[in-house]
Amino acid sequence: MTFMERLQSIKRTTIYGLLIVVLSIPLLFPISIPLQVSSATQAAYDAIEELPPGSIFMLSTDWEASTEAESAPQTEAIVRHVFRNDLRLVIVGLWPQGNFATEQIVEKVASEMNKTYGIDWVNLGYKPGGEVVLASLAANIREVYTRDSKGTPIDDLEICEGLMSAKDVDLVCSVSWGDPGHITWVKMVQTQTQVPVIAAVTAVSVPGCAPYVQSGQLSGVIGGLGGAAEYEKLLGYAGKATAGMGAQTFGHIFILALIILGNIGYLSTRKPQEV
Amino acid sequence: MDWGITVAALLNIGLWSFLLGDNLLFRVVQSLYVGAAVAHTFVLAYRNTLIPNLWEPLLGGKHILIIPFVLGLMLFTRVSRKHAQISKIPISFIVAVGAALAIRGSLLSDLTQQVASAMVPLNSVNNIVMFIGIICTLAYFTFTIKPTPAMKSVSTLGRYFMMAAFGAAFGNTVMARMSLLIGRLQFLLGDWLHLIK
Amino acid sequence: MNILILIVGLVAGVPVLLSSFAEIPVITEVAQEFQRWGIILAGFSSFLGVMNLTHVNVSAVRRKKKLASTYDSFVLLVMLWLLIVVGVFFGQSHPIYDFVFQNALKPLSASGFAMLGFFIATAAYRAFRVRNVDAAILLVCGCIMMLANIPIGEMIWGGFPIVSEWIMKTLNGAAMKGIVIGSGIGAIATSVKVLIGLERSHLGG
Amino acid sequence: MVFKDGGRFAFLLLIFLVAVLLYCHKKVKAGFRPQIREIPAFKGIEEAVGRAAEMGRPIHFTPGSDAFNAQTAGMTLAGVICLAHIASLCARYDVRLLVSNRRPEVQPVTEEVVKQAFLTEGKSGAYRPTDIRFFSDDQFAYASGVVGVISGENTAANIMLGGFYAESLMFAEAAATYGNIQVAGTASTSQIPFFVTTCDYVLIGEELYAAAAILSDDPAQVSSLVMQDIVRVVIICLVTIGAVATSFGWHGIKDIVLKW
Repeated sequence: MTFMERLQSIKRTTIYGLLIVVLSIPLLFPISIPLQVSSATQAAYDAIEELPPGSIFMLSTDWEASTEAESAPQTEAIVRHVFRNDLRLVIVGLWPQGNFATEQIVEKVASEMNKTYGIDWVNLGYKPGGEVVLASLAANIREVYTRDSKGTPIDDLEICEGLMSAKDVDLVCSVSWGDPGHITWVKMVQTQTQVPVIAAVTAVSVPGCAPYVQSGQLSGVIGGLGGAAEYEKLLGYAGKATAGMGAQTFGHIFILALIILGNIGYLSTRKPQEV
Repeated sequence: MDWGITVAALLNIGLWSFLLGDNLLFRVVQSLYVGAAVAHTFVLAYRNTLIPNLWEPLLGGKHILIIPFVLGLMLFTRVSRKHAQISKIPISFIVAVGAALAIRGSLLSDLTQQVASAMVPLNSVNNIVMFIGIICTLAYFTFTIKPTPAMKSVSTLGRYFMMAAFGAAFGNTVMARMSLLIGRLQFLLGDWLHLIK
Repeated sequence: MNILILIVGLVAGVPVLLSSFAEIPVITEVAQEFQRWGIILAGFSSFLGVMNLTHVNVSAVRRKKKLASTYDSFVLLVMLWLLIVVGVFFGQSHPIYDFVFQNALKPLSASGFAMLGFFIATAAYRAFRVRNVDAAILLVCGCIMMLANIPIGEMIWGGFPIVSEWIMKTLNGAAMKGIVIGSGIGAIATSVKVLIGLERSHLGG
Repeated sequence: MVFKDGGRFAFLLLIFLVAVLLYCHKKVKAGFRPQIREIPAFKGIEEAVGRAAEMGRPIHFTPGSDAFNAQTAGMTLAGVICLAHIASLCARYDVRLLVSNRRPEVQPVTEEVVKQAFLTEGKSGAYRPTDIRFFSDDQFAYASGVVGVISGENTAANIMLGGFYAESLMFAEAAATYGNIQVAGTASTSQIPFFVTTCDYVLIGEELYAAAAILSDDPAQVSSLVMQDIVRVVIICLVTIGAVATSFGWHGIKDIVLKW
């Protein structure tokens, strides 16, 4: 078998083995992929950056386990930014699994950055009902939430002082996988109270956000794993998203290389009469 | 050490060992998986369907449920050589409901919605290309009309449109599949072996 | 017998079909009830499934043809019946059931899904060769999409995201619409034949 | 009768379809035979059975992931109808046929189809109930079960006709590893690309339903193909007129289709 013929018939097991190696390297030794920060991600970052310390930042956990690969790194990056700028973090949610997972992420980041529950952050838990919940939340938060997710009355929590309705919130971010999610926040809260809303969505939902960004109803969008990686770059650290994007890029280049090699082999051994 | 993670990681490796070819480890893991999954399917059917939707309402006085109960029992006649014919009755029921649902889905979502959305205004190059693509693809599937040369080139164009669509869909899926694989590698290297900081 | 089977089919199918177009309370209710019965019958079938799997593997253990297949059939049977007994009598929150669900079923599902990452690589390698016009179109569109999805792609050529969006929206959108409309016609034709008894091969002719 | 939005149009379309079908049926019964376009995948099924017979190895078939209690039941139905034909071929040429199922309610249907086919061919002794297997509702348990059958039973061909999801690529690549001839057919638009790139013969979308018609051996089935073509021409005209109308800002036709 000539070299060119061999290029056409690389063994499956070789490809599998190489793929594991190619994907593992950027995971084990995070490489920062030259990323271009998109204007939508930059806008979301700026919206948080411009808030004075002590502002109330509401994070809505509107996702489920199946989009964890995208939603979790987004959440972590946003939470790090919020804590770095000494904002008050209030967590609510329209879906159950995302809220549970978010609490675990925030606990980890909070202990790293010395933030205290009840003073710097609080989880009010998830409420089923989508639009209805947000409509009453826009009018009176204490009608929807009387206790946090651990059962403590919110009147006993220092962080909730002065938090009566959505108007007291300075910025909302919906980490969303669909409906109810970021669009529900725009319709029920942003249009009713003028509180700015940013969204962190899965890559599939990015095109759907365009009309809301154009109309100014969404002040910024973090899209998919790529958006999370861009956000990590803005914050100056390399987390799961950066590592994941590195592996993603390596994986794609590997497959493209395989295709090119296969075609070089094919074209150079093709008999002339076949043309 | 969390035993759950180790078990999950070992099962993961066992399943992936198929990539090296059929082997005993893969067969054992696959058998475990199928056994557990079939049991889970059955337990869900028993606890979440048969008990609350059949047994409890039946005892509660909803006597009409006798019919699906009997139909269900009829399925078991297939075990007997003599009465196997009877099991065709519930099968006919299952298939007929399926056929009716298929007509509903195809008519209301596939046909009317798609036909309406295919009526694009022919006011831009994109829309004209799209319109041509839809018509050519539809024409490609013709079965019984004698092909004229013009028809042949229309259906060839339709095939090219489909190939472009398939290539694009394939390329677009690579990212999603890679994400899943990366997620599993992060689990193996990070959560299990603690090699990722 | 055959007439009875046809009648059962019509009685089951027609209300479900009618309820798709019109809102007549009685018909809608009957249709919903029939759909619930369909789910109940699926529940009974899952018991048939358990019997089938047990039968297949008991006979494999008995035959002892290959040592390997004896092992895995035995493993399967133990797992199957252990979990059924625990699940039916003690519920899904029993520690054994929960352990298997959390540490075997859930992660194996993720691992199985992730194997597609390997297979998509070999499939791309095998299939994307410029053998003819069809394959070339496939290859070009596939590669454009892949490049558009990674940051490097945009650095090589800023047009990738724009071209990929155009391919996805216009070319892919058009072809998929054509395919869906065609499949719709086919599905209706097949289903109508089944309902009115022109197609009987699913009942054995 | 209170029609839902768009219900009138859909209902009329269905009536039209059924009327055309019955008319064509009458014509075909009276001796009308159109020329049917050759679809390579039809031959592919026979080739697959033939090769399995030569090699003395079994064939694997699966009707896919869709249940009967869903709107996608049509694909499963088509798959099962094709299975009837494949089972007859297998019985005739003494080829062992292995069937794998994901949905519990499809299991008894496939059992019945294969059993009847073997019976009709006078080979009821060769029918083995243990060859029709159920691998649970879990997507990847079913997938790993299928992969286990293909690798463990040393199949010569792998035929997949029905509705599929992500597992399609796993089946196709695993069977390719073991050198199987592969025939696939589905109308799930998300999976056709994977079948087209990895299988020897593919029935795309509507061709799956056409295969169900042609393979079921009944000359009357031809009528359904003629009907499909007539409806296709009508739809092409409708779309063209609608597109021209919307270009001039008139949305009447679109509204009739969607809302009447």
